[in-house]
Amino acid sequence: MSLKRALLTGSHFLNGDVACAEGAIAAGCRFFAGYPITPATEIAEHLSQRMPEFGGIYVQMEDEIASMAAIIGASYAGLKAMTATSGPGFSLMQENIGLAVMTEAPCVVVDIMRGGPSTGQPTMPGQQDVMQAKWGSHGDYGIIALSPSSVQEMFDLTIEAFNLAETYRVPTLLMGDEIVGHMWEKVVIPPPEKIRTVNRKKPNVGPDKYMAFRPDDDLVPPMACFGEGYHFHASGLTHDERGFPRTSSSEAQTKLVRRLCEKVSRNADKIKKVEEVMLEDADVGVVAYGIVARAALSAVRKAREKGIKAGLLRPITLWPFPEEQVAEMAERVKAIVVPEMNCGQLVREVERAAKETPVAFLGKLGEDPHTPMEILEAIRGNC
Amino acid sequence: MAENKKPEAERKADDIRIGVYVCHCGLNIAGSVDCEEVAKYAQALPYVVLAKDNRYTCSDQGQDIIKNDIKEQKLNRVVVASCSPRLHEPTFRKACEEAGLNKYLFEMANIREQCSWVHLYDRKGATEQAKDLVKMAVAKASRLQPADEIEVPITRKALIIGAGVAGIQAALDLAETGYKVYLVEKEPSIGGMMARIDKTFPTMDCSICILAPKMSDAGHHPNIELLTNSEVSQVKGYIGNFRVKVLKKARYVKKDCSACGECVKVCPIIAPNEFDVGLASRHGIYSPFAQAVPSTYIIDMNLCLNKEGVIVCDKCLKACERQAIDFDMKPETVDLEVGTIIVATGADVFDPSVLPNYGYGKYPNVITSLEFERLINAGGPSGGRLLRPSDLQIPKRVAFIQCVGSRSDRSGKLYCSNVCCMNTIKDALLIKEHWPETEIYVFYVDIRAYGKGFEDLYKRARKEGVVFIRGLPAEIIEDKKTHDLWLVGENTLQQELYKITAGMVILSIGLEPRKDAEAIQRLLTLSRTQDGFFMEAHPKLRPVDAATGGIFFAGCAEAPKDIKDSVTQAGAAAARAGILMAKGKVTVEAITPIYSADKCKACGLCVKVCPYNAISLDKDSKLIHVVEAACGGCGTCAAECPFGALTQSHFTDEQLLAQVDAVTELEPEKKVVAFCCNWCSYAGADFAGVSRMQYPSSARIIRTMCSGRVSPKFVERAFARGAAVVLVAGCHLGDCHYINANYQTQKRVEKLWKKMEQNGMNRERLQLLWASAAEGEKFANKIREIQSIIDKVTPQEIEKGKKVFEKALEGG
Amino acid sequence: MPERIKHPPLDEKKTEPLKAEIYLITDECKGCGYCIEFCPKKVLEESQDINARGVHPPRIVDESKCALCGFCTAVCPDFAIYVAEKSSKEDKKA
Amino acid sequence: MVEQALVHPYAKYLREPMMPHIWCPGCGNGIVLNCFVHALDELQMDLDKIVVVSGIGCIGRTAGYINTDSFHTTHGRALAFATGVKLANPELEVVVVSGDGDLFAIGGNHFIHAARRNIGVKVICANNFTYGMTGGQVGPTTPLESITTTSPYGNIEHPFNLVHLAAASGAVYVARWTNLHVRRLTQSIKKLLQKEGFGFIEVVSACPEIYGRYNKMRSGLEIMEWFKKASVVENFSDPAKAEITREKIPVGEFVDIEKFSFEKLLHEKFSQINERALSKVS
Repeated sequence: MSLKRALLTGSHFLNGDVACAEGAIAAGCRFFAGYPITPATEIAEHLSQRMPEFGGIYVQMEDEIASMAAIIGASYAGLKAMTATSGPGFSLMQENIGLAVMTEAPCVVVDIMRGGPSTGQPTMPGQQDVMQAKWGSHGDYGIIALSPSSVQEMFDLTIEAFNLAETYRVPTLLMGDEIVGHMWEKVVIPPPEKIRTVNRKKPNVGPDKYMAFRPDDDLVPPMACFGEGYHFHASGLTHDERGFPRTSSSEAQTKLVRRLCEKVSRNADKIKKVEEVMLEDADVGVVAYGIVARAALSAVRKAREKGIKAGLLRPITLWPFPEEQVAEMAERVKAIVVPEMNCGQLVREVERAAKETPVAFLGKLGEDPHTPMEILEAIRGNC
Repeated sequence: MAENKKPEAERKADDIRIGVYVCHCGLNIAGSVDCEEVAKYAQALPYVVLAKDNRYTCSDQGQDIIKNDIKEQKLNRVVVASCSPRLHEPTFRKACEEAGLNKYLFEMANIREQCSWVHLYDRKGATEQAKDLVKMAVAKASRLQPADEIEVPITRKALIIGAGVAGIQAALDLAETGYKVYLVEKEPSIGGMMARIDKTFPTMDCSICILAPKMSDAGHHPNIELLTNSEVSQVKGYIGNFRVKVLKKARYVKKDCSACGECVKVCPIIAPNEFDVGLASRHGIYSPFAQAVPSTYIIDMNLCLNKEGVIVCDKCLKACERQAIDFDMKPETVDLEVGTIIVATGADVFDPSVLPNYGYGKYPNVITSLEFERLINAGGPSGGRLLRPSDLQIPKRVAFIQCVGSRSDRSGKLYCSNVCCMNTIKDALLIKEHWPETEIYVFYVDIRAYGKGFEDLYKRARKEGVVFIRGLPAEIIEDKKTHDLWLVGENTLQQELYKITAGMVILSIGLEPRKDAEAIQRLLTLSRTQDGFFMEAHPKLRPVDAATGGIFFAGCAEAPKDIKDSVTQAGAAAARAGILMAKGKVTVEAITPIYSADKCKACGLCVKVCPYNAISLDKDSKLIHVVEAACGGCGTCAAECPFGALTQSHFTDEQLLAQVDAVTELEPEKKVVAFCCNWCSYAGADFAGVSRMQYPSSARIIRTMCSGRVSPKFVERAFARGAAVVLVAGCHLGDCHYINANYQTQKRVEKLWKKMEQNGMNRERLQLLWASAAEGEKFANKIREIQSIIDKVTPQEIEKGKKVFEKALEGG
Repeated sequence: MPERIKHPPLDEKKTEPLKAEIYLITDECKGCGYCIEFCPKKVLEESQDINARGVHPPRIVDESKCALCGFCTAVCPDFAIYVAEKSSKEDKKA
Repeated sequence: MVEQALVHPYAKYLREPMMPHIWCPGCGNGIVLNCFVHALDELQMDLDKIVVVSGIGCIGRTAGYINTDSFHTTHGRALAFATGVKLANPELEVVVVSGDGDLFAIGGNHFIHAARRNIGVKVICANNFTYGMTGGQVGPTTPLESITTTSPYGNIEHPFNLVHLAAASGAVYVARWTNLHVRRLTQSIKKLLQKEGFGFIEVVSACPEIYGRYNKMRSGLEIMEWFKKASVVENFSDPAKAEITREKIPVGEFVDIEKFSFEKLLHEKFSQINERALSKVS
């Protein structure tokens, strides 16, 4: 199975879901488990065709709960694993996202967001799962979520998601939306040597010394896999560094849960990515992500044409939230505009970071995302 | 067939000419019955034109007399008063036929088994009873009708019970002739006693060496189906058409067993091996001996640690490569249909531990001749070395004691066991052969070396220096320290006491009937002699036939005999069975129903009670149809029919009522009218006679084929005519020779009891008895018990009975 | 059949059954009693002493009766008992 | 008679620091664990290649006790997780040891689909008729009229017949034994581990402290007595007729067939696709 046949180097005209799938392949994902759901189905369909070409596993499970469980299993068996879904399935996955967090299983979950709640609007875009991404599973934990706003990014960020997951042993979420998922655009797939892929840390001690959950300084424990002779145990129960259940020790609970959060927060600077456009002299800062960011960008340009000093801050990493960048921007701008395809989710994080700086929320639900004009209006109204 | 019976009145005296023959049977009958007087008495009975008594009516002269009389005296009915019809009815019927008289015009009075032998010390009573029995026979004879027999096919398959050398030989002979044979053996392997014996006399062949080839032939013969570890649990049907159930006990090892023995190595259970009489050990899973057939191993579930379906120990399971072990194996019942049965169940050996004076079981160095066979056998526990159990040394002096368990009332076995003398001589020579220095003493009563080559062997033994002393030791005393033995007794030739020491004493034990002989007897409704071995149909003329048709004997089941005789008899039994099956059909007695359509109300009761479904009701014609071939001949339909539309040929209402009337003509208040079924209770009564069990002479037995034939009106008639007691006797429920006909008997008797009670009669006067052919004692006791009832019955009660049942006097 | 069986078989010496050594890890025992109840040779019984878990562990009545079937080892839910052949005693330990 | 410092012959299969296990006196789970390691011992399998997966519940702790790679999943998901493991690395012998509630209530859907796919995962289910760890609630196998903390008036839900369910769902090996049948269970587990595809063994298991307490069988011995009285070995009889009742517990092997496993078919597909691709290239 040479990567050559796996990696389709060159320029392609693809839709976002397919680009995501190809990104996964490029990142070295060799296991996909999923369940059909609009608007993420194309990812599964494409991988069901592509994976077997180079010995990758595609399996359609009985539901999203099983899909999530299966990729954790595959991950522990040593493969890079991914699943893809949309809101309703994402809800079902929360249980085992928690398990992935607790057992520190590297894996990628793609959520192509649609209109909720419940079954909602399967074929319509949305950004309503952003908070669920952070808080969806019970208990405290750190997690990583990326937000692509183009088909090319669907490719690039999927690779990035795998690299982060493998680096930090954290389930990493790719929070696309229906438009990015279904939109067709040019995608450039680089040659292999141009693609950076990361693999999980392996233990540097023998089975006798190995402790499955003893972290290095980066708070990430090296990961042995099933069948390598380490005879280790992993559990959804609170456990000690050996992985053995410690169900009634507050010491173990504190130590473990703290680490699970700090593993992400302490490495946030290495994880976080934002795109900043014309912010240096901006009076009005727009914070937008996903497909909305593209309308926002043209709104900012139009504003400049009209002499309004506007700028854009696009969090590529939704979680951990790029707090410092927003705060630093807030000190310079007079006002912040936050357009989202929901009733106000990420705006809360922006407000927290913005301190006194006024934040205007521009929410939208249903078929179309914001038009540049709408956002421009908002910019005008806040300068 | 329609009944052409004429009312009494219409019969002209000269129509019916009866000849009566009273047999002395040497002194067997004449000893306690005044035969001349009985003959005189018979002479006076109606239709009797001549009555004679002679010593042996069954002898050829006896039969010739009958034949001549039939021709010259124009006899058209014959009555013989002698032994049981189960023994000689066929003989006399044949004689009649040869003289041109239809055999159904012959009748028998059983004045031996049921009279002379059971009243040995009551000549008067016996004689009176004999007269009655003759009168009854005559009464029936005067109403007999000629009949033709129909033929039924014979299943061309044989069942052989017991797979010792006799059973194996019989099986091979029949199989070679081309018949399918089922060979049933209750032990895990075939081979029987002979497999355990070291050498055979007089030829000194290695026993197993000559038997083993036969065993494996039997095991591989395409016509022989081995059923080992199995027992016959049920036999129904009749000659040519037996339906047999065989219980195959679970072996817990499947046929896949390659007899590699790996399982034995790991089995933690160790127990004495029965085959070696406990001289050697075996494991919980084992093969009884090297040459066993089938070689498939077996698990002794009594010893195995795995009980109640819980496998605690799986060592053998794991050791068995072929995975042949199956602890879930269940016993199964195999259904067979056979035409003939050969009983080759063999004999047990006498257990000398009941003789305290010989100390068997107490003194280690006192062993039995069977144990000796294992000891001297090269394949045995001591590798053929004559080791004495106490110190495993070879004794310098050995003593044999003869007739242990034989020819002695003390041990209860009066007969000679036939093989022990020669066996001891053989054993003595074997010892001399291996250890010439050994001194050998044989204590005997008589030395019986009657067979071919026997005397030479005896002489050789004497020449070799074996010392024969006449007179058995009175006692054996053990030297506590050396475990040597002192034999004390009287030399009856020199008339001097002896006290001889020996290192080892071998008790030459006799043979006795199998413990389960009675079970076999009941299953097959056989007879046994007083000593408990199975009784042949005729000791001289039919030595391998059983009284029950289609059943034959081979080997020690019939009497103790050596290997040669067993094999000979096996061949004979096979030949006899073969003859039957070669014919392919057998005539069934003309004892099927007689139907008079005019009386039939098509109520269908007969259809319900027929055990053979031989009767069907045709709704349209309102008539019934009888399939005679299917009819078993129990006659319960005749007993059931409320309208007298059915009766049984040769056991017609008229004939049976005539017998009742005959009994009750004189002093009925002193008699018991007993109805006995041919197969069990009548045979039981015969067995009581054979065993010389003494009981009162009040019984007057009327034989029916089945107790189910006993119609309530017979009983009522007896009471109506003043009988003191009526006895209805049949096979045990479930053992009925006619499947289930005797359940009808029970129903009918219970009805009668109710009627009696309702009318204030003492129900004790009607007795119901279930007695098998083996239960002579039970029968005798019943008669004794009944006697006490008779003694109590008051004239008023007799009158009462007469009144209650007076209706029964009509008809007949 | 005559009661020869009163005397031991001649090959008694040769066919001596294997000797067993029964090992009780008493403090692991939770006192379910399975080993006692299901021992086909009734080699064990409940002891009077109380172990670390506060239950009565089994005690050996007669080790010589043990047939080495090993059911106690197999049925013990707590890995608190095992048997071995006497000979191989040493290497079973420690 | 040596008393202390003894090492049980199976100790090497268990995680010393995790012993003693949490199970109650007389709990059948210990016997299931015992039989499982007994089978491993007899098969002399490469422990490096064994992965034990369990769900939630008393028996779910097994994963933590066996000294191989092991994973203790969320409630009911053991089979879904195991499917991922087996597909990702078919070399591994993946065994799911879990309970009736975990496998057939919350995990019921995963069970039937795993069986349908014939994924090469081996399932050993300890069926104790109740939810022991949560204090004895009614479950998918609780017999009718049984008393539990949530069926105080007697259970009115018809229980699953697990062997029938497994057979109907397509398992290639299906057996049922009780805690009393340790020998046959051990042999059965050996067979299970050597089968290709999805196999299932139900172990009717004693829960004296919880199920027994509420149903007049207060000690393990009493429950074992019930197993002894009621068990009937009916190998390869119709699993549909193998319902468990108070009077009768049909045990034995019910299914033993050959069928290509999911992973095998998948890898066959791979080679087909490869050949096609190669032929295109040349």
